[in-house]
Amino acid sequence: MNNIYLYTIVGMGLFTLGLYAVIVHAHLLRKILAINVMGSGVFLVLVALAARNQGTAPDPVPHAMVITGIVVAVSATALALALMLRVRAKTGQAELSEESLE
Amino acid sequence: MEILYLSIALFLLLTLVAGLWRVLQGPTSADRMLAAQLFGTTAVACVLLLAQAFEYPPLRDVALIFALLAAVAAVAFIRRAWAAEEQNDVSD
Amino acid sequence: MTLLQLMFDTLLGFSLLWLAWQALTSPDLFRAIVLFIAFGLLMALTWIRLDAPDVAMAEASIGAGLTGALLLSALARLGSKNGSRAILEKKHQAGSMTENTKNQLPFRLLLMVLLLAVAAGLVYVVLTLPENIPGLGILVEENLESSGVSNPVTAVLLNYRGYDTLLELSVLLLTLLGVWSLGDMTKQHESFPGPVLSTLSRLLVPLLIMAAGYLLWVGAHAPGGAFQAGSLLGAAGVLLLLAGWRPGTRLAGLPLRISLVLGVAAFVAAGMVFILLGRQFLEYPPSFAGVLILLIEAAATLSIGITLAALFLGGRPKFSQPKFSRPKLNQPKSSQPKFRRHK
Amino acid sequence: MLVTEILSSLLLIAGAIFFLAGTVGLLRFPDVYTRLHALTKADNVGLGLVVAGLVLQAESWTVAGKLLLIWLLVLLASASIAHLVAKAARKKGIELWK
Repeated sequence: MNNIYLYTIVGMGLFTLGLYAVIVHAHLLRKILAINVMGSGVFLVLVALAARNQGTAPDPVPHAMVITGIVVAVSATALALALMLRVRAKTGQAELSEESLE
Repeated sequence: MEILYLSIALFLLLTLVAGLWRVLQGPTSADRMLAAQLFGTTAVACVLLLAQAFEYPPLRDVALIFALLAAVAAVAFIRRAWAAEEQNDVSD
Repeated sequence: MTLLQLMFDTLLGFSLLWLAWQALTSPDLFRAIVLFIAFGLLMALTWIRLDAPDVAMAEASIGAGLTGALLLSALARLGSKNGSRAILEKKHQAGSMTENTKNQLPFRLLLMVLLLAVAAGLVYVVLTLPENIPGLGILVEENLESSGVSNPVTAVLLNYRGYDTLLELSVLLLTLLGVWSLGDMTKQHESFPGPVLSTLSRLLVPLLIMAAGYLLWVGAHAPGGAFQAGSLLGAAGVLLLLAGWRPGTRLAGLPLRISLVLGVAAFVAAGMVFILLGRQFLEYPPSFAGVLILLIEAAATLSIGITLAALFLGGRPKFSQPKFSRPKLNQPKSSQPKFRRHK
Repeated sequence: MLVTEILSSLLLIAGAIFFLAGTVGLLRFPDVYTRLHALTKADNVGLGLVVAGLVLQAESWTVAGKLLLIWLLVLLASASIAHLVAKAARKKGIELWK
């Protein structure tokens, strides 16, 4: 089916977009969003490929992995947000500046 | 009938994408959040139509979850994000 | 019919990419978050199109609901410290980024080339994957009868790959420990929730809990299960927290901790009992498997829900706060000292 | 074609038109209050008509009940959110369009 490959390519596009944004943006909240987008891309590729055998039900193993992945992603996001707020409390900003990299 | 269900689902997806313009445009955060609220309702209708078109009842449970959670993000907006903006306005 | 489906898929795919791009480049952080919520909604529609209703349920409750609430609440805390300077900063930064782009043009070009190489590599690998290999789907189907449930996804999660699920529950617990180790929960200045919000939460929270129970039950034979049910419970908790409810001293101590570890504990206990009976860790006898899976799932649902709600709180709950000592919603308005009324 | 099929098609199309009207209102109306007005029409009536159209096709009473429950839940959520947003907007001093 064509739409399987359509979604696979969209998934890889999301991954690449997210990777670009993680590297380019300095603001931590934006980095967190970007990592979530990357994760969604990976999930999309996994689930799309699980459905590529025609005529049979999709493979349930990747589905199970993605479900737990979604729950783990949201908890990791919560931890990242808490870390971001901590960075903000300590340094007064939620961005990685040039100085803090040195 | 399946063709009608699918066409309406496609049409609803189109209206959703058109509504994104309001999210981009604003001008206030309430406008953006209201657009997201409309997307939630549109998604519910879309999922129900897909459930009927593919004759796959479990999708109605997905719509049920959407409907149950329609309020959560918007309540977080009103109670937290917008309230914080308000405080900023007062302090300025 | 197929043409309509193709149009639907194409529109959905392009909207996903466009939304992600807009969310990641928009100068205003609030706008980025709303776009990200819309992205979660469309992801849930995508899972439906890919014939993965279990995943769609998880995404509908988490991607479109909980993540949005988490991000909005974090943004509020980010903005509330230094007034609206944070928001101005963002706009300033977006403005100065164009200058940076000019300075760092060679760097950006190099990055683009490297990313294109990554994308091309990914496309090459995926498109050259062998077609029509059976995968694990057939194995799952053949052994479904001895797993105790008839929904293959639940069978994979709770039976065949129980190790994964056990470790994922542990990851959930670890992130909460991480958040708690970063400090106590911050005091939020909250206004009185008002009659509409408290009515809404009073109507929705019992329904959310019922729906969680329903998903837990149908998970054995239809799409649903512990993770979806747990995230609904988590949403119920978040709604309560947003409506001004706080765990009181009695709840926030031992009962909270026990319910947080219940999922992992039930899983490990079930595994250990069968080791003593001469089986492998997490290997269930087919005759008990159905009941056992339901019990473990019930414990896991509770733990997942409470962990997610506790993560939303953003810090270790404080015990010695007399203000929150009576965790009751249905007090008359006049005797409610815990909310500051905004004028 | 059966009478119920024609009726439910008409209801579905009417629902789609309300969603369109809601989106047009969201895009074209001048301020947050008028946009709220447009939005609640799409939420309540649009989804209501779609649900009514699907209820006519429902295979059992449980399915019809679930569809109605979904509609009621969305009604509850959208009515409360509309109220809360409008109240908060008034408090923040966003002015009414004249």
